[in-house]
Amino acid sequence: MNHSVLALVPALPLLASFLLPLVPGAARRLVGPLTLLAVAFIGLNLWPLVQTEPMVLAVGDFAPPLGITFYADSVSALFVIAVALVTLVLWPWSGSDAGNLDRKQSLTLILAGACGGLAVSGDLFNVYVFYELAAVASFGLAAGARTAAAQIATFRYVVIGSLCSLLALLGITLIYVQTGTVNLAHLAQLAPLKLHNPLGLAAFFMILLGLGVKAELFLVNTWAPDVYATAEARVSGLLAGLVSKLALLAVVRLLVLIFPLPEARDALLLLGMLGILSGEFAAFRARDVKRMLAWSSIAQLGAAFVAFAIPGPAGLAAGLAVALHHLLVKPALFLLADRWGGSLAQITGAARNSPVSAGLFVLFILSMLGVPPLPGFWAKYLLLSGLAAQPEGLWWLAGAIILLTTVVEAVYLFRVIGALYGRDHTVTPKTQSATAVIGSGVFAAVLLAVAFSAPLLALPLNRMAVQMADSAAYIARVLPPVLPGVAP
Amino acid sequence: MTSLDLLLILSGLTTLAGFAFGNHRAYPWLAGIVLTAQIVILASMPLPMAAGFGFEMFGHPVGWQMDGFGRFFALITLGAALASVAYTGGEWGERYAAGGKNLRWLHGALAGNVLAMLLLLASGDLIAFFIGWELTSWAGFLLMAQGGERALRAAMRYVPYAMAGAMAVLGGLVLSLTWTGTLDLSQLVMLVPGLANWKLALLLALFGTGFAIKMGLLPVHLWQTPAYAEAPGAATAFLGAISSRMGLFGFGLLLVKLITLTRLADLSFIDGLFSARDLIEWVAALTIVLPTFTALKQNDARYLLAWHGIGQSGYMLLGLVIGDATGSAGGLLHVFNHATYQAALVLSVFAVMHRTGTADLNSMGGLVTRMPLTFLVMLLGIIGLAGLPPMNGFVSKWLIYRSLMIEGRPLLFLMTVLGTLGTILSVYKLIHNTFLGQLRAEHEQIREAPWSMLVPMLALVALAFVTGVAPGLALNYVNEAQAALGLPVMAHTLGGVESPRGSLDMLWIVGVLFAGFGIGALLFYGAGGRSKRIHQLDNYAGGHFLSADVRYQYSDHFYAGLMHRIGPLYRGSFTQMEAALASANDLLASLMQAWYRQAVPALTLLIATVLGLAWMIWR
Amino acid sequence: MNMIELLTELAVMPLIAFTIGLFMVLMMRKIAAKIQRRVGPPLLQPLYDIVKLYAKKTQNSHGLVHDIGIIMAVGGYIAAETMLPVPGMNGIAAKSGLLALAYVIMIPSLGLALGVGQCANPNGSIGIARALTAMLAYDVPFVIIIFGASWFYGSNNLIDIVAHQQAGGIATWGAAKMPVLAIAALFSMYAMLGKQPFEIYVAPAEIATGPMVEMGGKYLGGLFVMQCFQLFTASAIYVTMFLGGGENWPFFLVKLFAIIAIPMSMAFVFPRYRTEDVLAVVWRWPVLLGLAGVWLVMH
Amino acid sequence: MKLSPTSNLSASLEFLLQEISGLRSQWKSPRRLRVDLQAETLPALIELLKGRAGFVHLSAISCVDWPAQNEFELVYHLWSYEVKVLVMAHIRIPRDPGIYLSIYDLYRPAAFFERDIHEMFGLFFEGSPDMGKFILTEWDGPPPMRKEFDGEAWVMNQFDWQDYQPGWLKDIEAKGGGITTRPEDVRRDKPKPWDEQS
Amino acid sequence: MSTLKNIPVVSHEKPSGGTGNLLANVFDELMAFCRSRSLFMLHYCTGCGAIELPPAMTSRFDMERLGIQPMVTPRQADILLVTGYVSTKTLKRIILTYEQMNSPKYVIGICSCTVNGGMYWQSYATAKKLNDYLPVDMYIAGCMPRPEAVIHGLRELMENIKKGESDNWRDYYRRYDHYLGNQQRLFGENWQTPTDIIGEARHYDLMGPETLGPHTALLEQHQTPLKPFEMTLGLADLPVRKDEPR
Repeated sequence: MNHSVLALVPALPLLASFLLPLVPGAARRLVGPLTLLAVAFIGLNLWPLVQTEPMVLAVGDFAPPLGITFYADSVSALFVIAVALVTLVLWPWSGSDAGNLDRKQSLTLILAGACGGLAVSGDLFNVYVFYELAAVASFGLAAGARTAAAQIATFRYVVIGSLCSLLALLGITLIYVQTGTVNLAHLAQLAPLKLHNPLGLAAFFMILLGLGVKAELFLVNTWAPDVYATAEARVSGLLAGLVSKLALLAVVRLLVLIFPLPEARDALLLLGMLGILSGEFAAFRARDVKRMLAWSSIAQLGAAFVAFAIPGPAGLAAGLAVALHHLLVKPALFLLADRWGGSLAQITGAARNSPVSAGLFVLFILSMLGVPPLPGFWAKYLLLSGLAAQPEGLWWLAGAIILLTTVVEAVYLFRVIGALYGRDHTVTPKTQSATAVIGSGVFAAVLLAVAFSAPLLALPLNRMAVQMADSAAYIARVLPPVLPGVAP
Repeated sequence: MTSLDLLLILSGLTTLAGFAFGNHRAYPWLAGIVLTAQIVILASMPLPMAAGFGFEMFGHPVGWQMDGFGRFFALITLGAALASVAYTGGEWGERYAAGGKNLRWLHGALAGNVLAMLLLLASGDLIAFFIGWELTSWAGFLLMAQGGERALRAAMRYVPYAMAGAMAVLGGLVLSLTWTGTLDLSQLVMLVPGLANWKLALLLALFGTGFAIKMGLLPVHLWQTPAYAEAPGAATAFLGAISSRMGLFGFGLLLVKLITLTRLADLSFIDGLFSARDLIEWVAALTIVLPTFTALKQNDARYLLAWHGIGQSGYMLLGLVIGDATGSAGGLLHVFNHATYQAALVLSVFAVMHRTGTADLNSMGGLVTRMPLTFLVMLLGIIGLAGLPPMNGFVSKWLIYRSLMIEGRPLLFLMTVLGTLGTILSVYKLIHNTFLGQLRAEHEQIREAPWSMLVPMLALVALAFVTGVAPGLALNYVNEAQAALGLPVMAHTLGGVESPRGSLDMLWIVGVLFAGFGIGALLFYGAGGRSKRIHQLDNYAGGHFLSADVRYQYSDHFYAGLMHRIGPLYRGSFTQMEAALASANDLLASLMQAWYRQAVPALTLLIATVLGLAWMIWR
Repeated sequence: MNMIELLTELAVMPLIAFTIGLFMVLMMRKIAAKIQRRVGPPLLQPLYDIVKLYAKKTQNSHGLVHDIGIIMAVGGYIAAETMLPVPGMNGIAAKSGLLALAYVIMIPSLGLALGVGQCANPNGSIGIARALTAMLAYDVPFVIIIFGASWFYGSNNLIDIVAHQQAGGIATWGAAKMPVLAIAALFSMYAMLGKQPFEIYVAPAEIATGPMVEMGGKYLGGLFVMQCFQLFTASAIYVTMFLGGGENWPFFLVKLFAIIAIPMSMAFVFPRYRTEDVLAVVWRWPVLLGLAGVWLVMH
Repeated sequence: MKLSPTSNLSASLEFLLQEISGLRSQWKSPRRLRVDLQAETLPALIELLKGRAGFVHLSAISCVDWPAQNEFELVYHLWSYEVKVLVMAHIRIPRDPGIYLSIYDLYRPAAFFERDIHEMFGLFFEGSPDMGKFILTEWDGPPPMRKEFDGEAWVMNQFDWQDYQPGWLKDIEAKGGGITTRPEDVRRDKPKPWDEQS
Repeated sequence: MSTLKNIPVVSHEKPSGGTGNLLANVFDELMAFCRSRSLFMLHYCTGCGAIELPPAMTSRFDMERLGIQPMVTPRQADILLVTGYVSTKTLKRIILTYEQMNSPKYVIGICSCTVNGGMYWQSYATAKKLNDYLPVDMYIAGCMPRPEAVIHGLRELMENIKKGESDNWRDYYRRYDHYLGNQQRLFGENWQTPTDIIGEARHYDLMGPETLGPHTALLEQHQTPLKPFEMTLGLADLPVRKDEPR
C-alpha cells in the first residue's frame, strides 16, 4: 500500500459528499457509512506502517517544499481512524425529510473529509484550507436544527469564525513573507533563523487564535455554549468531541515543529488555564444539561491545551491522553443529553425508567472526574505528573487549578446524578432513544476496554508522543538532503 | 494466588452477589459465612503478605501488600460489616424492602465498601492507595445515598468534601512522585524524611487535608453528621464504626511512616514555638471537645451518636500523634473499641426506631420495661462510649491519659477529660430520654426488637465487655500494628499494662467492681425488706393527682443549667464558614458565566488580539 | 500478699470506711448544729437512721433498674474503697492507680442516675441533670490536680505516692511541696462533696431533694450508706495525695476528720449556687489555681 | 368646715350625681358617700363616675342576703384617686331570678367578685367571663352563704364527733368549775338574732 | 359515734413472750429502738398549726437531738403532722400523701381542729374528725399547741414506738373499707387515689377481715387499679397470632 493512499483520506469523503444526491433510491443512505468504513480501513492499514517510519506523500510529485505534502505519523493515523469511526457512530440516520437528510449527510461527509485532511496535511496553507472547509461544514450542521435559537447561535459562531479565519490567514501570510514557504518541514528548518523573533511569535499567536475558535480556546470560545446547547445532540457531539481535537492537533503540530519557544508554551498554558477556570465555574451555575456539557468540554479542552503546553514527549503524552479521553466521553454524554436536555427538574427520577442510560451517564461522569480504574484517572495522572515535573510557578498554579476545578466539576456533575436518581412523582422524564443508547454504549465499551487494558496502552502512547515530538525526524523524512536558500 | 488475593476476590464476589440478589433471603447468610471466612483467613495470614496480581503503569509498579497496620483495620472492617449484614438480613431488611427501598443496592453498597477498604488497607504503593481511597469515598457515597430524600441531600453535601480530599491526596501523590522519583511505599519511607522542610510541609498539608476530610477533623467535619445519621440502619453502624477511620489509617501511614514524628516536630511555624505536631495534636484535642458538646444539644439520637463518632476520632489521632508506646497503643486500641460500642449503640437506636418509628428523643421514654435487652445493649454501649471501667472504652482512654501524663501535656490532658465528661453527660441524656422516665401511652404495646437484630447487638457489646475485662486480647493486634508502623511497641499483660510508675489491671478492677455489686445486692435484698413494684403515675407530684393525659416527663432542653453557661458559645461558626465558601463559589461562577453572555464578540476578539500581540512582542 | 490476706482486706476495708464515714456524717451534723446554736444529734444518730430505713416494712420500687441503681451506688463505692490504701492495708491499690480510682468513683453516681431515671419523676431527672453538670464542673479541677500530683510524684500508683510523702516526714508532704495544688484540691473536693453552696441538685424546696424524690426505705438507706462512703473517699484521696497518707491509724483519722471539718464548717452558712454559677465558680478559681500549681510543679 | 382643696371637687360630685334620676346620696364621712339607686341605673352611674370623676378603682362588690324582702343587696365600692372619695353604690335585686348584669367590661377585677358572689349566693351575672366553681371545688351543695342554708345542720348530718370524756375534765366538772360551757346549754337551740329582724 | 379510746388496735405482733426466740426478740427490740430514735417528719404544712414546728426544730427546742429530721417527700418520711383545720380540699392531698408514705408510718393530729373540728366545727368546708379518714397515732390538742407540747407529743410517740404499740398504720390496711367508706361519704362515689392499697395489702400480707367490703367493691367498679409495667420480654419471634398488629 504505497503512500498515495494518503490522498484518499480527505478525498474519498469529499467525493462521496458531492456524489451523494446523484445516487438513486435506498442506496443513497449507504453511501456515507461505506465511505467512512473505507477511510477507517485505510487508517487501520496505515497504523502498523507508520509505527516505525512516518509516510509522506508529495501530491502531484511536486518536490516537497513547493507542492502539497501529506505527512502521516502514528498520531495522525490514530486520528484518521477516530474521525472515521466517531463520524460513523454519530451518523445522521434519520432526518425530517429526504432533502434535509441528504443535506445533513453530505455536510457530515464534508466535515469528515476536512478533519481527515487536517490530520494528515503537511503544510500550513493546506491546514488552513481544510480548517475552513471544516468550519463551513460545521456552520451548516449547527444551523441544521432549524430552530430560531440555533440560527442565532450559528450566526454568532459564523461571525467569530470568519473573523478568526482572517487572523489566521494574516498569520500565515506573515510567515510566508518571512520564510517564503508554507511547507511545515521547510518552515521547521527555517524557523530558528527567521521565525524565532517577535514577528514570528505574533504570527503564531494569530494562527493560534484562528485555529483556536474550533478548539474552544479561551478568548474565542464564547460561541460554544450556545451552539452546542441549540444544535442537535449528534452535531454538538461531533463538533465538541471530534473537530475540536483536530484543530488542537494542528496547533500542536505548529508548536512542536515551528515554535518550540517558551513564550508560545506560556501563551498556550495561560489560555488553557483560563479556559479551565471559566469552563468549570460557568458550568457550576448551569441548569441546562447540554449547556453544562458545553462548558465542561471547554474546560476539558483547556486542560488539553495545558497538557500540550508541557515541553517534551511527557507533555504530548499527557495531551494525547486527555484529548483522546475527552473524544470518547463527550460525544456519548451529548448523545445521552439528546432526550435528557433541558432543565434538571425535567429529568428527576429518569433512572427508574431508563436505568441503562443512567448507568452509562454515571460511568462517563466518574471517568471524567478521574475515578481510578477508569482511563480518566490515568489522563489526569499523566497531566498532573507532567505539570509537577516542571519548575514551580505557573506550571504548579495550573496543577492547583486543575485539582480545585475537579472539585467544582464533581459538584455540578453529581447534581445531575442526584436528579437522575432523585424521586419526584410529579415529573415523567422522557425515555432514551435507541440510537442514543447504542451510540453511548459503543463509546462505553471502548472506554471500558481502554480501562482494562490500560497497562498495555501505556507503551504505544509513549511511542506516539516520542515520534511526534521529534521534529528533526519530521524534517529529514519530508525534505531532500539539500535545499535551496539554506546555508549548509 | 496468595491468601490476600483470595481475600479480595471473596469480597469482590460478595459485592457482585449483593448487587445481583441482595434482596434474596439467603443472601445475608451467604454474606455472613463469607465474611467470617475472610476474618479467619485474615487473622491466620502470615505477614507481610504480597498480593498476586498487580500491574505496571507508566514505569511505576502498582501492587497490593498487607502488613500488620493494614490487618488491624481490615479485621475491624470485616467485623463491622458482619454485624451490619446480620442486622440488615433479619426483620429490619424485610421492612426496609417493604418500604419501597432497594435492598439489593444496600447490600451491594455495603459489600462494595468492604472491598474498597480492603484495597485501601492493603495498598503497597501510592497509586494503589489512591485507587483504594477513591473507591472507598465513592462506595461510601453510594451507601450514604440509600436512605431516601434527606440522605441523598446529605450525600450530595459530602461530594465536594470527598472530591477535595481525593484531589488533595492526588496532588500529594504527584508531588511525592516528582521529588522522590518513586511511588513504592517501602522506598518512600527511606526517601521522604530526607526532603526539605517546605516540601514536607506541603506534603503534610495536601495528604493531611485529604485524610482530615475523611476522618471529619474539626474544620471539615460538617458533612459527617447528616451523612452518617441519615444512612439506613446497619449502614450507619458500619459507617460510624469504621468508615471514617480510613482517614486515621492514612494519617498513620503519613505521619508515622512517611514523614516520621521527629521530622514532623521540626516543621515549626513560629520558629520552633509551635510545630506541626503540636498543630495536629491541638486539632485532635479540639475535635474531641467541640463535637462532643455539640452532641449534647442534639434532639435526635442518630445525630447525637454521629457527633460522638467525630469526637472519638480526636482521641485516636491524639494517641497516634503523641507517638510513645502507651499513647499510640491507646490511640489504635480506641479504633477497635470505638468500632464495637459505636456499632452496638447505633444498632440499638435503630432497633428502637424499628419499634417506635422515631428517633426523636423528645417523643420517647420509659421503653426499658418494653425493650429490656435493647436497653442492656445501649447501657453497656454508653458505658463504653463514655469510657468507664467495665467496658473496653476505658482501657484505651486510660492509655491515652497515661501517655499524656508521662509526656507532661496538662492542657491536652484537660481537653481529653473534658471530652469524656461531655460524653458522659450526653450519653446519659440519650439513655434517659429513650429508655427511662414515663412510658408513653402509644408505646405500651410495643415488643422487644426481633432476635435477628438483637444477636448482632449483643455480640458486639459482649465483645466490647470481654476486651474491656481482658484488653490483652486486642492489644496483641495493636502491638502488631505498632511494629508495622515502626512505633515503640507497648508491653502488656492480659489485664492491661504492668509498669512500676502506674499499672492498670482490668481483671482485678472489674473483679472487685462486681464483688462490690454483689455485696451491694446482698445488702439490698438481704438487709432491706420486701419492696413492691408501683405504677409510673403513683409518683410524688407535690400532692397533685397524676393522670395519663398530662405528660409528666423531663426530656427537652435536658441540661438547662449547663446551657445557660455555655449556650452563647454555640454560634455555628463552622456552618457559616462553609456557607461563605459556597457563596464565594457561586459569585465566581456567575462572573465566569457573564464572560460567555457578552454581547459583542468581535470587540472582545479585537481587544484579545491586541493584548496577545503586545504580550508576545514586548515579552 | 497472698490471696486470703487480700480477700480479708477486700472485706474489711469497706467496713472501716463505712464506720469512719458514719462518724464523719455525725461530725457534719454536729458542726451544723453547733453553728446554729443547737444541741445536735446523739452519737449514733446516723446509724439509727440507716437501721430504721433498712427496717422499713413497705418500700416502693419503680422497676429492676431502680433497684440496680441503688446496688451500683453502694457496690461501686465498696469497690472504690478497696483501691484506697489505708494504714496497714493496701487492697488492690497497686493494680489500679489514681486515674482508675477517679473513674471508679464516677460509677456509683452514674448507677444512681440510672436508678433515678427509672423513677419516672421529673424532679429526679432535673436533679440528675444538675448533678451531672456539677460533676462536669468539679471533675475538671480534680483531674488537673491528679495530673499535677502524678507528675510531681512521677507515679500514678497510690502506694508509691504515700511512700514518697512519708520519706521525709511533714517536709515531704504533698501540701508542703505543692501548696497551690493543695488549696485547689481542697476547693474541688469541697465541690465534690455536694454540700451547701454546691447542693443545687438536692434543692429540697425546689425539686424535692432531686434524685432522692422517690427513694424510701432501703433505697434511701442505700443512699445514706453511699453518703458515708463518699465523705470517707473524698477525704481519704485528699489525705493520700497531699497529707502523707496513713502512717498509723490515729494520725490518719485525725487528718481525715480535719480535712472534712474544713468544708463542713464553711458549708452551713452558705445559701446555694445556681447550676450555671457552680460551673462558673468551679471552672474559675480551682482550675486557675490548679493550672498554676501544675505549672509550678512542672517548672 | 375648712374648705379642703378637694372640697370643690366633692361639690362637683354632688352636682354630677344629680344627673342620675332616683338616686339618694348620703355622706357617711368626709370621704365616704353612700348612694342608693335603682338596679338599672347602676351602669350609668359607674360610667359617669369613671368617666368624669376618675373613679378608676373598683375595690369590691359585696352582697347581702335579705330573705325577708326576698332580695339581694349588692354594694359596689368605687374609689377615685382624684376626688379621693369612696362611693358605696347600694342596689337591690329580687332573689328569685337572681340575675344581674356583669360590669366586667368596665372593671376587670369584677369577674372575680362576681364569680365569688355567684358561688356563695347563687346570684348569676350575665356577661361575666367565668361563672364556674371558684374556691369550693369539692362543694356541690346549695350556695352556702344564703341565709336559708343551715350550715350547722348540714355539718351535723354529714360529720360525727369524738365522744370525748377525759378523766381530768370529769373531776373539774365535779368541782362545778370548768371554763368550757357545759354540753347541756348547747348553743344550737337559741333563736338566731337575725331571725327576728323586721 | 366511736370514741377515741376504743380504737381497736390489733397488734398481733406482740412478742409471744417467753424465751422462744431470744434472738428475734432482741432484733425486734433493736429495730423498735432505732425506729423510735430516728423519725423523719414530713415537711407538709396542712394548716395554721405548722407555724409551731420551726421553733420546735431550730435552736431553742432542737428536735434533731431527738433524732427527728424534716424530710420533703412522703417516700422518705415516717411522721405525717396534720397541723390545723383540715379543709376537704386539703384532706384529699393528706390522704394521697399518707398513702405514698412507706410504713411503719405515724400520723400526729396537732391542734384541736383535727380532733373535733376545733373552732371551725360549724364549717361545711372542713373535716371534723381526722381519724375517720386516717389512723391517727397521737393528738396534740391546743389552738396551736406550743412547741413544748409538740415535742412532748413526739416524745410520747417515740415511747409508744419503742414499746411497739404504735402500729396504727396496719389499721389502715386492715380496716381500709371503713376508712374508704368515710372518704367516699365525703368526696363522693368515684373517689380514688393512684396508690393501690388493696394490692399493697395483699403484697405485704397485711390483709385483715375488714380490708375488703362494700366500699372497696364500689372502688373496684369505677377504678381500674394502675397495673405497674412488668419488664416484659415480648419477643417478636414467638409464634404470634396472624391478626396481631405488626
